[in-house]
Amino acid sequence: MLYGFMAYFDAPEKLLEAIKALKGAGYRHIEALTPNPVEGIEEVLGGNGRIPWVAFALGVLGAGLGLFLQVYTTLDYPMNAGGKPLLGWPAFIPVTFELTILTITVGIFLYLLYVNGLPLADHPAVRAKDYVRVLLDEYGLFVYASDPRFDLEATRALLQALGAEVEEVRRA
Amino acid sequence: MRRRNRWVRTLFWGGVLGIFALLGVVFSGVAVGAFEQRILPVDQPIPFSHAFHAGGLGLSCRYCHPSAERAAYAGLPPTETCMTCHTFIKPDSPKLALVRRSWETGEAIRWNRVINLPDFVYFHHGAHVAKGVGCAECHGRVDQMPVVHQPQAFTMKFCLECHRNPEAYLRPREQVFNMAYKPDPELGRKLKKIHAVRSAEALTSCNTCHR
Amino acid sequence: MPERGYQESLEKELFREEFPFGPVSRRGFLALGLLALAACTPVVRRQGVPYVRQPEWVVEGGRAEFVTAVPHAGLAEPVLVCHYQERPLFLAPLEAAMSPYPLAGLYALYDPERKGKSPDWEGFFAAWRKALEEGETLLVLPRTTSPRLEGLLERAQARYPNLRVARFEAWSLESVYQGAELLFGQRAWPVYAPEKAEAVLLLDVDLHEHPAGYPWWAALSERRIPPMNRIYAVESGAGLLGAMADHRLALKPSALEAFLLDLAKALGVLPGSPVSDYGGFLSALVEDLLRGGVVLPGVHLTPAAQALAMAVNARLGAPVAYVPPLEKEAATSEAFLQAEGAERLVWAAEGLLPNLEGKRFAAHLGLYPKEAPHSLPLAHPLEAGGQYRDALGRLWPAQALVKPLYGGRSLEEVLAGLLGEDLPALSPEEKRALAEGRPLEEARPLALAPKPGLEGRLPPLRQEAPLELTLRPEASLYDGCYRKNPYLEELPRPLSRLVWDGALLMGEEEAEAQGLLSDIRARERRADLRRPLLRVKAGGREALLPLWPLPGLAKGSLLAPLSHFFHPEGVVFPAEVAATGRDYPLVSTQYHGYLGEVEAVKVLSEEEALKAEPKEEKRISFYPPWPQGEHAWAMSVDLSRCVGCGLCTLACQIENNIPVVGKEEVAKGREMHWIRIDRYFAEEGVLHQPVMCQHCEKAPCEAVCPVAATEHSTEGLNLMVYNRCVGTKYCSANCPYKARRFNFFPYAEAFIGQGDPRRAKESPLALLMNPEVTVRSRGVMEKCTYCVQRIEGARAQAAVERRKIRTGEIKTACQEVCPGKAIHFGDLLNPEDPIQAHRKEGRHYALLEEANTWPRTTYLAHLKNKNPKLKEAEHGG
Amino acid sequence: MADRPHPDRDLIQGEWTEKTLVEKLLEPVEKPAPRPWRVVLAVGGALTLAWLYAIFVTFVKGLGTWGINQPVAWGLDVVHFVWWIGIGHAGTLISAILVLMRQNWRDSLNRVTEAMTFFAILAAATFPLIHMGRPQHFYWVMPYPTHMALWPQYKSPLSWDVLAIMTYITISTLFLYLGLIPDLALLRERSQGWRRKVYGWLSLGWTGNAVHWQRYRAVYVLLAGLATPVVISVHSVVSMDFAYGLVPGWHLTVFPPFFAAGAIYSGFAMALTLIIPLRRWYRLEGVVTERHLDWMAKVTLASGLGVAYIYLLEIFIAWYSAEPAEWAQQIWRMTGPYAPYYWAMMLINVVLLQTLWFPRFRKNLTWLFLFSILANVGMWLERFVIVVISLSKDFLPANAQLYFPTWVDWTLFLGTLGFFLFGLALFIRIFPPIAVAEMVHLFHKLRRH
Repeated sequence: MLYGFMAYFDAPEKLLEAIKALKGAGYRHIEALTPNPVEGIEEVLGGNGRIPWVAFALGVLGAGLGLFLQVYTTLDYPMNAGGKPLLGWPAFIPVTFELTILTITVGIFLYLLYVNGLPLADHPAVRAKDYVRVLLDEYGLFVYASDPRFDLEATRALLQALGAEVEEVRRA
Repeated sequence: MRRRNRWVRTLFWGGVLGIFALLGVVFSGVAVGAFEQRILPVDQPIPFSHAFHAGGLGLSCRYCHPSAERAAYAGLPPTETCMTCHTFIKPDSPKLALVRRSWETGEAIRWNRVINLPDFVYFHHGAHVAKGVGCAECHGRVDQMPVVHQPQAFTMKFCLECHRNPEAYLRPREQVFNMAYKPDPELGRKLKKIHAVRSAEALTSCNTCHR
Repeated sequence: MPERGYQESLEKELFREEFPFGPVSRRGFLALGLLALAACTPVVRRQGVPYVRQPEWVVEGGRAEFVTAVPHAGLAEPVLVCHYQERPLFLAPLEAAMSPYPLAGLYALYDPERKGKSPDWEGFFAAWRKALEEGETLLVLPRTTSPRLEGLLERAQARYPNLRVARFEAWSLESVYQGAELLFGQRAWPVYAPEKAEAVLLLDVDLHEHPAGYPWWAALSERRIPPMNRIYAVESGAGLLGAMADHRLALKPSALEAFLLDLAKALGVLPGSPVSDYGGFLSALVEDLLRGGVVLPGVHLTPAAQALAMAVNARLGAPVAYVPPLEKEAATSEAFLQAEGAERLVWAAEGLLPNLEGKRFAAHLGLYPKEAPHSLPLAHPLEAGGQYRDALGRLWPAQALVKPLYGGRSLEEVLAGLLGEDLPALSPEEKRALAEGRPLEEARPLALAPKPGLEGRLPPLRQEAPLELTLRPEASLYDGCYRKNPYLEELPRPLSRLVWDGALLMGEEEAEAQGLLSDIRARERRADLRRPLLRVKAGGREALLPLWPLPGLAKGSLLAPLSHFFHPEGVVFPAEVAATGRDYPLVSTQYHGYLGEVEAVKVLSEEEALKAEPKEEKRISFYPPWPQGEHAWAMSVDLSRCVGCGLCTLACQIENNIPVVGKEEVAKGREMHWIRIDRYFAEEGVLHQPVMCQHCEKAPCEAVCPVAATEHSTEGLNLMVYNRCVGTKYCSANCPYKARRFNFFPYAEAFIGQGDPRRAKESPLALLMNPEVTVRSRGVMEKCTYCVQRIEGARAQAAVERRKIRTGEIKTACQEVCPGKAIHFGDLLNPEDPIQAHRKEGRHYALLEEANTWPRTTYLAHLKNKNPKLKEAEHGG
Repeated sequence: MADRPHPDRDLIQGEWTEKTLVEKLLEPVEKPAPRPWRVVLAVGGALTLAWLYAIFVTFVKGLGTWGINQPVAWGLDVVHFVWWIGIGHAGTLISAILVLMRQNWRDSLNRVTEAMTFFAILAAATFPLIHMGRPQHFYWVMPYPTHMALWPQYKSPLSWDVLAIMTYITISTLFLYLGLIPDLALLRERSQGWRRKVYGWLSLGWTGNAVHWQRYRAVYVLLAGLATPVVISVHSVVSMDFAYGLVPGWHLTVFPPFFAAGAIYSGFAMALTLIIPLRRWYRLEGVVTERHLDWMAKVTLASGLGVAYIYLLEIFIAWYSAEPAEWAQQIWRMTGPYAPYYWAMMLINVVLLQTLWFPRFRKNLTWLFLFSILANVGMWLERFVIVVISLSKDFLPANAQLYFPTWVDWTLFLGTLGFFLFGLALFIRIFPPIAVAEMVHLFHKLRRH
């Protein structure tokens, strides 16, 4: 059974062109696979997943957590330590800061996995014989067979026209 | 392929959530004292029933634990105390054999302690009685216990409950040994002044119980 | 008293340890960790063992106090014994002062090492009687001051004509009696009242060397605050009393007696005029003495010197009374030679055992068992009654406060046993005396007048020699009889601050001359503990002693502790010293003895003290004050009344279950004493300063504890919660006074288990532990708590009695025993409390005020009352 | 820009294609290991065992087995704690700060330095735990509800430490891991059998999806941005353990920057110590060029100068403050029994440091390697001076007491060193010591023009 086409481009620019073209041609189920981030991919494929805002929210949460922790624990069993005031706020800065960072770090990492739909056990593109190339130096574009516009000849032609080296990926 | 992906994700995220859930459970468990040990009835060499003596006969606690009012230790009754009655009452009950033997041989009776505070905790019965804290507050309805057990774990938290707001637990001094008495906070507030109970800060400072 | 073995009482919850599991053992450690992780409160099953018949005297709660007299070197020390559930736990002086020995003796009471093979008394008596039939048998007793014992002896000698009696004491009072005989023609014992004197001359005498030494300081210290007396000291040694003197003259033993002769001449007691004026010292001294002074001579001076001193006192009309000799027959060190010579011997004296080889009959009676054909246990003073005279000639009754733990008997019981009699119980008079805390009979002063023509009768004084050695009792081990007492072994010795060892003390000048000083100083610098081991020859005997150079000793004057070098023929000899090329590690608790810039100990003159304005302690803080509780506990230490004897350290140690850690640990700087006495050599002389936790209101230690194990109470106590401590040691690092102590090892368990922590629970020494104080285990910090257990005890008592805590009701352990009354604990919120006055004094100051820690323990400056006519430099104090 | 060669062109020297470059970079993982690696692993392993034994002894016998005493309650344990934490910093800095500064030369260094950070922190974190008197209660410093109703005391720098170090471990671990993911995917594709499975799991099924890349990049930069202040904060907090205290020689407001500078200094030194031999053994001269080392040497110099400056400042302040205790402390350091330590420190961190001004020394790898080791010795001495010498003599003359480390103290140190090397050795055997993806990316950047 056929998963789709894996198209290999030798330059990011070509990849972008191809994506634009396919989009223009009304393809939906396509996926770009690259060895490293490619500038300008959001414009064509979109979605950086609101990372900064999530991070900010986490930060607020963490800071709140830190402050609450210290204020609550101090007031829960008030004790005179060295004659310092009970809520000596300057002493609370380090912990608040650290907890903020800690929350963001852990949170954002999990969030990254979440929005990227990781972890994955398997992926059609990975089944491609030359898949490893897109992890090194080439820029891959995977067109799913499930795409309504998908057509063995037409699609292959289109991709090759865009300067790609095309490979059929099917279940072994 | 889909199934495997779903399975992997479930496993992964399940694991992540599981960790947080576990922490949550453990902590809340600790918070509500789920892991604290209450002490179940302890069997004694002599089947002495507090329910009968204190509850039934209505003997005062002080009859057998005389120093509860004055000293740190409430005190255990010497064999003598038992014999004052039991020379005449049930003089030859088999259950009392051990008591009689102790009386004749002069060899002490070895009771099993029900309540053992950790060694770094200091409790003064006299002081608590003087301030109007009833026996029942800690020991529970001993007058209803055929075999004595410890109604709640004596954790630091338990002591603090009272030391943080004594009002709710004070009673008139004459009611201290009354097992049935229910303290009322209104009166408690007055009693706090009358009995000169110290402020919560003082009562919760470490040296109150630890030396 | 009802029979009760220690194991049983152990099972009552008397032994308080940090972990309910007992000392953490190798395996216990993991178990603990896991249990702790499971966050559950562990439960231990203990038993409750009530009495069968409760004795009427058993006080509810088990606390009681009894008066008794504990003998030290045969002389009574009247004490108040704190008793808890039949266990003596603490001693306090009944009167002004006591020596450390009875207090430390509590260790011996429980010490399992006293336990020999079970004593067969009847067998011993039979053997003894047999020996007495066979021939002359020598019984050597320690100093005996009990009329009842003397009575028994007479009866015994009447029954057994072969019974010869000798009395042995390494530190004898004989020459005092002889001195009196020389002057008055009658043996007598002088009883001084130094508090009455304007000027005092200390003639080579120290606290522990004279039976009345500690009471003397109690008396003298009364006048170390304005209006002050003036103390002169002429010493061949370096003693604590001498260190307190306003003017001090260091001389060799012979030169010292020559000085006394000059003094006598200057005062016209003897014809002729002084050879020297000692750089103005003598004339200044004479002038002051004439204003109403007294001379306090050491007991080891020659009879001639004693006579001279008494004559001088008579001339001065000094406050001295003479009473009959304390002992019927003076105990001497020569008795040791008789014992060695005797064919049949019963040795019942303290000190080292004479050679028992080839004796027909040899028996040893002592607190601790020894290698001997017959070795039988004597009872600990607290285990047996008796009668003893004190240094003032009064007779005190003693009562048994606990059943003999190891089957020991008192000397009286032994003699009664020999006679087959049994001793009478406490007589009504004795009972009354004990109840009222007064002596059985007062001293009977003798009316004595000096017989003229002393110069004619005067035997020769001590001869001069290049090196003169004095064998003196050690401040801690005395003549060696306390060697088995770890408390005393680890109690830092005066001035040298040495522990666990006796050393040959030598002036720095002399050490220089011997060419040893520079090397020693170099080793000090790199904290190398090894000191040269010297062979000391004196009077035909020799000993190997490590050298410890000490400032303030006269050139040519050597000091050796009697506990390490005993000589039956006396205590002062011309000596030779030879290097052995070997070294020996000496451990001291303080190496750096010079103050330099730091003004830790303030010293003022009397006038300055009177003039000085009470100055407000500088207190800077940005923070609002914390709410004040109903008390504000505080302590003041009067450095002018502190002689540096270390009784506070010892009392604190016993009251607060502070373990002894041993020489190696002290060498590493890990001693556990909560009160350490800092000793400084300054140009004003030697200065002492007890330093314990200062209970700072702005405590640097509290702020840095991550687990809130040390906090501040509303009443100003700096609390240390052992059971919360995780042992980061940050508090100790941050304490400017370094008053905190850390349990690097399971010290307490090791101490109680005599080396083996796992044996702690079975050891009878557990009974010595104060049940009111947690026994700290490994890995926790500890420090002075102001005896918080006493505060809380008093508070509870007050609550029970429906009253407030009375003024002065709470006394800390150190305060109770301090002979100079230098330590005062009180409540700053209580207007009647004497501490208020201390706070208002001009010489009041806080230690390290610049650290801005607001200590609650503060000091009163040390006072000197120099004679304006004397420049210290001229005679080198 | 095709006309002009890329300024960083020489960051990758020699003739490479992606293929050969990747082969080269994956050599440590895929080819049999060179002998030095085996030696390091063996030595490291052995020392690690010794370390475990020393810890066992400490737990069973007690802290008494160490040299600490009164007043020196903190000894080598704290010295080593600070030392290791300091070393950790270079990794985070190289990877994080240089990312923010878009420095291309970081790409060939960040992986191994991050790994170094990871193991350094692990080593460091053990000391606070075992230096407790009752380590079985270590969790009491954590805020959790308990039947004692007690909480940590948040005015204590130690309780700040706990969270600072936890955060630091977490962020540097995640940072390291995040960077690894693409390489893990690559390794997954290049390996067979169980290896493939393991790498597959570790790579979390990374496919190189372009959109994922975008988010990945965003998070990576974000973490870099967070890691930078954390690095500074961690060592500031550590420095506050001392600055918060009263002890003469500790009570200085300048400590946070002082410690931060020291950390960077020692960190870069340690990085050099590791990279110079690695480069030789794995023939990585092509990708870890003289220029890289030169950069690191310069950073070392810069941070080192900061440290040196504060040494002199300390002396000045002690004199200027006219606080007798502070001044006495300085004198004690310079002339006391520990003076050799002090002067050795001065010699290395002040005098020898200056050699790095001169290219002749800086570019001489033998000297650079030697100096990098010396610098770490110097920083060890600095911590010894601060912790031990300050404590050994404070306000009261009577308190003074010397401190002598025992074999346990030393074994604990050598042990952590061993563990550190052991861990690193294993790491570079399992994961590429140089970030492959980033290098290839850089390679493209440089060659495309």
